[in-house]
Amino acid sequence: MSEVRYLKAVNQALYDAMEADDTVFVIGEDVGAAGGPFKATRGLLERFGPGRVYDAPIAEAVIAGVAVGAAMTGMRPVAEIMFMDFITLAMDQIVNQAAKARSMFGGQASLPLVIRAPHGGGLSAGPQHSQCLEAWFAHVPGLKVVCPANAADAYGLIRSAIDDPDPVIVVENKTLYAAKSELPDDPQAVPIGKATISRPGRDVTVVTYGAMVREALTAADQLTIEGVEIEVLDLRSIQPWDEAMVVSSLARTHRLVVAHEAVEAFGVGAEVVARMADIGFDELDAPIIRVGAPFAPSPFAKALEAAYRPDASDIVRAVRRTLA
Amino acid sequence: MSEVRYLKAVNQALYDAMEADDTVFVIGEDVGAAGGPFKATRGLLERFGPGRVYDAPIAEAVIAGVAVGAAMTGMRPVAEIMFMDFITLAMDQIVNQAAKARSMFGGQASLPLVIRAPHGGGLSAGPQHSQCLEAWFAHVPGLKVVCPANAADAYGLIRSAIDDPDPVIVVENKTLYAAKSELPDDPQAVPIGKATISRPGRDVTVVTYGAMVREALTAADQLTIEGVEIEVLDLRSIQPWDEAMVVSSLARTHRLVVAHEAVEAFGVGAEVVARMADIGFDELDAPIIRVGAPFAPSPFAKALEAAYRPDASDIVRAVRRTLA
Amino acid sequence: MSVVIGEMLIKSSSLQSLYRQMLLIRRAEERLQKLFADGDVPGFLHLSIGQEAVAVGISSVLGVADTVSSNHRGHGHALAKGVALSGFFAEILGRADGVCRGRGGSMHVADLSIGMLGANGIVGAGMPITTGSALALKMKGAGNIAAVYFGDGALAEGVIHECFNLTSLWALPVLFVCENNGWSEFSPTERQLATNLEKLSASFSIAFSSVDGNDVVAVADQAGKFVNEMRDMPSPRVIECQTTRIRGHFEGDPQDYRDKEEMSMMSERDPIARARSQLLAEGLSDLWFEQLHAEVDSEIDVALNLAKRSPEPTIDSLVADVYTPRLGVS
Amino acid sequence: MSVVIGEMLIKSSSLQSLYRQMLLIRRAEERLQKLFADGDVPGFLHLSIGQEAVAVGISSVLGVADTVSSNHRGHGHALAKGVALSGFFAEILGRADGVCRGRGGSMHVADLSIGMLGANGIVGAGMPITTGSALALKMKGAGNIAAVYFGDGALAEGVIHECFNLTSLWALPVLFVCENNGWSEFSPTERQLATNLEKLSASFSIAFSSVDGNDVVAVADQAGKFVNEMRDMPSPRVIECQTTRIRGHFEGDPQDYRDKEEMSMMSERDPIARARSQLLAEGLSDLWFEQLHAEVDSEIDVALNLAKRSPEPTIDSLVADVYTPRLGVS
Ligand SMILES: Cc1ncc(C[n+]2csc(CCOP(=O)(O)OP(=O)(O)O)c2C)c(N)n1
Ligand SMILES: Cc1ncc(C[n+]2csc(CCOP(=O)(O)OP(=O)(O)O)c2C)c(N)n1
Ligand SMILES: [Mg+2]
Ligand SMILES: [Mg+2]
Repeated sequence: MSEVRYLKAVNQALYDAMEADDTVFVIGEDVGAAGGPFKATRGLLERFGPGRVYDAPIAEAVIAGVAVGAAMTGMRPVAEIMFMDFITLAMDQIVNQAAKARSMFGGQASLPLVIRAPHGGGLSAGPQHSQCLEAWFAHVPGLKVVCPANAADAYGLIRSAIDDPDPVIVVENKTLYAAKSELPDDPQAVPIGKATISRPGRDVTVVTYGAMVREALTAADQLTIEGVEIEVLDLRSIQPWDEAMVVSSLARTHRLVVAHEAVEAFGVGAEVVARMADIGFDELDAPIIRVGAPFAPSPFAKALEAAYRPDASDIVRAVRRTLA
Repeated sequence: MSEVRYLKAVNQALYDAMEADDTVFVIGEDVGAAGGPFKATRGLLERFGPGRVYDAPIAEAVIAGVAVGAAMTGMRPVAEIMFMDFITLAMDQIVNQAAKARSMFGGQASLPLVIRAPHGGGLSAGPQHSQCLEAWFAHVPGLKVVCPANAADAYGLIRSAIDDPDPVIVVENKTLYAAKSELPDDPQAVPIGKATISRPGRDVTVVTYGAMVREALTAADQLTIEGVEIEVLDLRSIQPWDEAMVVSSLARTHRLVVAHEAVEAFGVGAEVVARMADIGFDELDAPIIRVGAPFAPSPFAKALEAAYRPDASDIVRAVRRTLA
Repeated sequence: MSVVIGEMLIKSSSLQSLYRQMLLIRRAEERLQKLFADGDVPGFLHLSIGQEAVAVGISSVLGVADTVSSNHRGHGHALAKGVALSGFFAEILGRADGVCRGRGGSMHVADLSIGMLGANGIVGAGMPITTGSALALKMKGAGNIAAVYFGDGALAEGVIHECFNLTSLWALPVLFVCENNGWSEFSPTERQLATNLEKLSASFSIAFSSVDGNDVVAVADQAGKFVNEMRDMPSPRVIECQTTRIRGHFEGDPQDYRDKEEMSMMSERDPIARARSQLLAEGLSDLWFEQLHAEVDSEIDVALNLAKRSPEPTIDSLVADVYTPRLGVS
Repeated sequence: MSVVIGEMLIKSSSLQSLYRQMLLIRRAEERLQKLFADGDVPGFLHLSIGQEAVAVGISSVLGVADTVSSNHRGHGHALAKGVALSGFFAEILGRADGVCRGRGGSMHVADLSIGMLGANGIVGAGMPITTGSALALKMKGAGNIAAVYFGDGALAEGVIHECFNLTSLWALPVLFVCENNGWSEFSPTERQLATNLEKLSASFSIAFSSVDGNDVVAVADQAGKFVNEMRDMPSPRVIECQTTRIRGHFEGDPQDYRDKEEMSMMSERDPIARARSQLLAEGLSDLWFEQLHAEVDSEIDVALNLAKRSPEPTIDSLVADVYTPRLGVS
C-alpha cells in the first residue's frame, strides 16, 4: 500500500491493461511522445511503441470513430478526449454509433471501447475547458459512465472499463489528478455500478462522486462538531448507479443530499433524487436537497470560479436544511 | 379560429417572423426548393428568395456555426436540424459557442438564434432518427428549450423564440406535425417559460410536454371513469420551466406524475421531480412517479416501438400508483 | 479467416455471377418497393435500384475478413457482402428473425460475423467507423481491408476530411467508395459542393479513380486493382462510381424536382440491362436469362416467405440486451 | 460604420505604425509572461510572441465593421483589432473591468463593438462562426469582410472542410488566416497532416497565398490585396502565414520536445527585429526606437496599473447575466 497521485493510478491502469491484453491500444491528442496533456499516458509509447499508442491529429470525431470501428473489429481501444468540453465534437460517434450498435444490431456486437474525458473546474480554465457533462452520457442507453474519486478507484474503474464488453465513458476530475491517496500494491478492478460508503453516518445521507467526495468528507468533519453525522456515499459509477446502496442508506438516515460539481439543473443529481422520490419516498423525513453549480457557464476569474464551484460549505448548508 | 395542422402553424410562424423582421433568415438541409424534409419551410423560398432561405449542404456543424456567427453579426438566424439525432454533429457550436457567448463575453453579446429540431419516435424511423435529447440542452446554461404540443403553441413559441435575444432550441415532435388543433386567426406569441393547464383536475398533477400531452389527456378521460381527476400540465418550455405552476398545482393535488417520451433515466422529468422533492416536499402525499421510455435505444419494428414508447396507459398506471 | 484476393475472385466470378447478384438485389428491392406501397414496410425505405453494380463490383473483390460500412441506402451493400436474404427481409419488415432482430430496420442492416459493420442512418458516419476498422485490420496484419460506401451528398460532412487525413497519414487500408448519383435527397449535389472527390483525394495524396458505376465489370476491375495494392501495402484509395438513383430519395418521394429528361435516360444507364446486353453479346440465350430470373425469384420467394412467417419481435429482450450479458457479473 | 479599404490603410499606416503595434503586443505579452511566472495570471496562457506580424498585418487592412474570430492564441489578434489595452489586461488577470468582466480570460477576449468576435478555446471553432458572420455581412451588402485566425493544427478538424465548402459555394467573404508555426501543442504538425493549406484551398477553388508571416509588410500587402478583391466581389481567400511560436505552447511548457537548432534560429525570424532592421535601413535612429519603446512601455504601464487596480469580479451578476435582461418580460 502506498500513497500515489490519482494521475499515477490512471497511468498504471492503462499500462497494466496494455500489458495484460495486446488488443488494448490508446489514441488521443499528444498521448504519445508528450505523454498526454495531463501526463496520463506517460511512458506508454516507450513501452508499447507507436503500434499501440497513437498520437492523433486534432480531430475528435475521427478519434471517437476509430474507437468505434476498431472495437467492432476486435480491438479494445482507449480514446482520450483532452478536455470533456471537446467531446461535443465526437457526439455522433459516441451517442449514435457506439451506444446503439449492440442494440440496433440485435445484440450481435459488443463494443469494448473506452473514452477517457477529464472534466471539472478549479484550474481557471474558463467556460470551454471546465464543463462536467456526464449527465448527457448517463441519459444515453448503451453507454456506461464512471467517475472515480481516488487513486484506487481510478485504477480499478479504468481496468474494469477496459475489460468491459461495452462502451464506457471514464470521467476523470482534473483537480484530482495531483491528489494523493492509497493504492494497494496489487490494485484490483472495481466493479462498475457499485457505490461505496466513504464515511458512515446516521443522520443524513450525502450522495456524491468525483471531486465532491473530498468536499463531502470535509463537510462531514465540520458537521461532526455540530453533532451531525453524515453518511458519505461515493457513487463511483453514474450509469449504472447503485440505487440499492442509496436506498439502504436512506432507510437508516431518512434524509438525503445529492451533490456534484456539474450544473445542478438537469444534472446527475436530479436522477438520484427522482428515483428516491419514488422508490425511497416512504423513507424520507425531509425535502431532498441538491448541491451543484449554479446555472451559468463556468467563469474564468479565480474568485468567480471559487464562488461558482460547489464545495464543502454548500454541502454543510444543504445538510443543515434537511435537518431544519 | 380554425383547425390547422401543427406543421402549418410552424410554417406560418416562420413566414410571419420573416415578414416582420428582415434580419430573420432560415438555413438547413433541403429547406428551400424542397420546402423542408417535413415541409415546415414550404413556400418560404418562393416568398423571400434565396437571400433569406438557405439550402445548406449536409454539414450540421457549419449550419449551427452560421447561426452563431450571423447572430453575432446582427441577424436572427433560424437553423433547422433535420432530425434531432443529427444535432450530435453540431454540439460544439451550440453548447460551447452559442450558449456561452453572452456570459463569457461579460454580457456584451446577445445571440438571437433559433435551432429547430424535430424529435421523437412513432415513425419506425429507428434508433438514429427518433431520439428526444432535450434534457442535454436544458442542462446547458445559456440555452432555452421549448417543446410545443399544439398548433397555437407551435406558432406562439416559435415567434417568441425568434424574437428572443438568446439562443433557443425549438423541439418539435414529429408525430404532432400532422395533428390538427385550433389556431386563432390572429395567433399570438406564447411567452417562453410559462406552462399551461391543459385540463384541470383535483387528484393528481401530471406534468408533461410535447406529444405526451395528448397521451395525458387520453389518460385523463380513462381515469375519469374511475373517478380520478388528473390535472394535466403542459410545460411548453423546458428551460426555463414553470416551477411555480407545478408547485401550485401540487399544492392542490398533493400527488405528482411526470411524463415524457424521452428515456426516463436522466431525462427532463428527473429535474421536475427533483425540484418538487425539494421545494414541493411538504405538499407530497405519495411517491412521485415518472413515465418515460425504457433504457434502450428506440427500436425500429412497429410492435417494438409501440411497446417502447410511453403512452396513455403508462400514465394511467403511474397515476394509479400515486393513489395506491 | 480466408483472405480473398481481388484478382483471383474476379477471374472466377464471371460476369454471369455478377449479373446474378445484381439481379438478386434488384428483385429483392422491387419486392420491398411493393411491400412498402402496400404498407408492409415500416419507416423509411431508401432503395438502391440503379446502383447495384457498385455493391456487387466492390464486394466481388472482398473476402469475409474484409469489412464494409454502409449508409442509409445500404441494401445492395449488405446483400453483396453476404447478408442472408431471409434475415435481411425479416429485418426490413421488422420481424424477430431479422439480422438485427427487428431493432434496426432498413437503415441498420448489419452482420458483423461476415464483416458487414452496418448500414447507417447518419450521413458520413460510416467513414470514421471504417477508419477505425482499418486501423484494427492493419494492427492484425493479415492484409485485410475496410471499405466504406457513401453518397456524393456525404462529401459535405466534415468527417470526410478527418478520415482522409488520418487514413492517408497513417496509411490505413480504407477503400472509400462513393456512389455518385448526383442527388442529396431532393437537391442536386452540385448545388452543395464546391469541390469534388478527385480534388479532395488529390489534396490528401490518396489515389483516386472514377469509374462508370453502372458497369459492374469496370467497378470490379478498378476495385480489384486497388484492393490488391492495399493488401500488399496498406493505404487508402478512393473510388468514385458514377451511378443512377432510379427511384426517389425514399419510397413515397414524388420526385417533382427531377426533370423528364433525366428520368427518361435512366433505363439506358441501368446496370443490369447493360450487363444483360453484354452477356447476350457473349452468346447467352434468352432462355438462360429466363431460368436465372426464375431461380432468383424463387430464392427471393423462399426468403421472403420465411421472413413473413417470422413473428413480431417482443419487447422483453430489448432492455436486457442493451449491454452485453456477463457471466458472474451482476 | 466606415469601411476602411485595405490599400488606403496600408499607405497611411506606415511601417512605423505597424512596428509600433507589434511592439505593443510583444511588450504586453512579455508583461503577461512575467505576471504568469509570478502566479498572477490564472488559467492557461498561450502567448503569441513571435507571431505579431500576422495580427498586425491583417488588422491593418480591416475596419471596425469587418469582423475577426480568433483562437486560443489570440492576444495579438485582439489588440490589433483594437481591443482596449486596460480591458485586455484586466480580463486576463480576471478582474471586474476586463472586457469580458473576468468571465472569459485569455482564451475568450472579445469586443463585439469593434467586430472582435472572440478568441476561442475550441480549436477550429472560429471558422464556422466566421462563416456565419460573413454570411450576415454579405446579406447587409456593405462590402465588409470576416477574418478568422487559426493555427496549422486546426487544419485537422473536419469543420474546416465544411467552412471551405460553404464559403466557396456561397461566395462568402471570409479571409482564412492560418498562422503556420509548425506546432500543434507539443507535436510537430507535419506528423498530423497529410495535406496542406495550399492543396486544400485549391480543392475548393479558393484563392490561396502563402506569405512570410514574420514580415509584417508582406502580410499586410497580401491581405490588402485579398481584402480589396473581397470587398468588390465577396468570396473567400486563404492566406497562410509562415510564422514562429517563440514561447512554449503555453506558459510553463518546458518544451523538451524542441531541438536546440530550432530554438537558436528564432531570434533571426523575430518579426519585430526584422521590422526594426528595415526601419533602421530606412534611416530611423536608435533614439527613435528608444522613444517609441518608452512610449509603448508607459502606455502598457498605465493600462496594466489600471487593470491591477480593478477589483475582483463578484459572483452576483454571473447567473443573472447568462440571458439577456428584457424589459417587461418576467
Ligand atoms: C448527419 C445527417 N444529416 C442529414 C441526414 C438526412 N439525409 C439522409 S440521406 C441524405 C442525402 C444523402 O445523399 P447522398 O449521401 O448523396 O446519398 P444518396 O441518398 O444519394 O444515396 C440526407 C441529407 C442524415 N441522415 N444524416
Ligand atoms: C477541439 C479542441 N481540441 C483540442 C484542443 C487542445 N488544444 C489547444 S491548442 C492545440 C494546438 C493547436 O495548434 P494550432 O492550431 O497550430 O495553434 P498554435 O497553438 O500552434 O498557435 C490543441 C490541441 C482544443 N483546445 N480544442
Ligand atoms: Mg447522392
Ligand atoms: Mg500551430
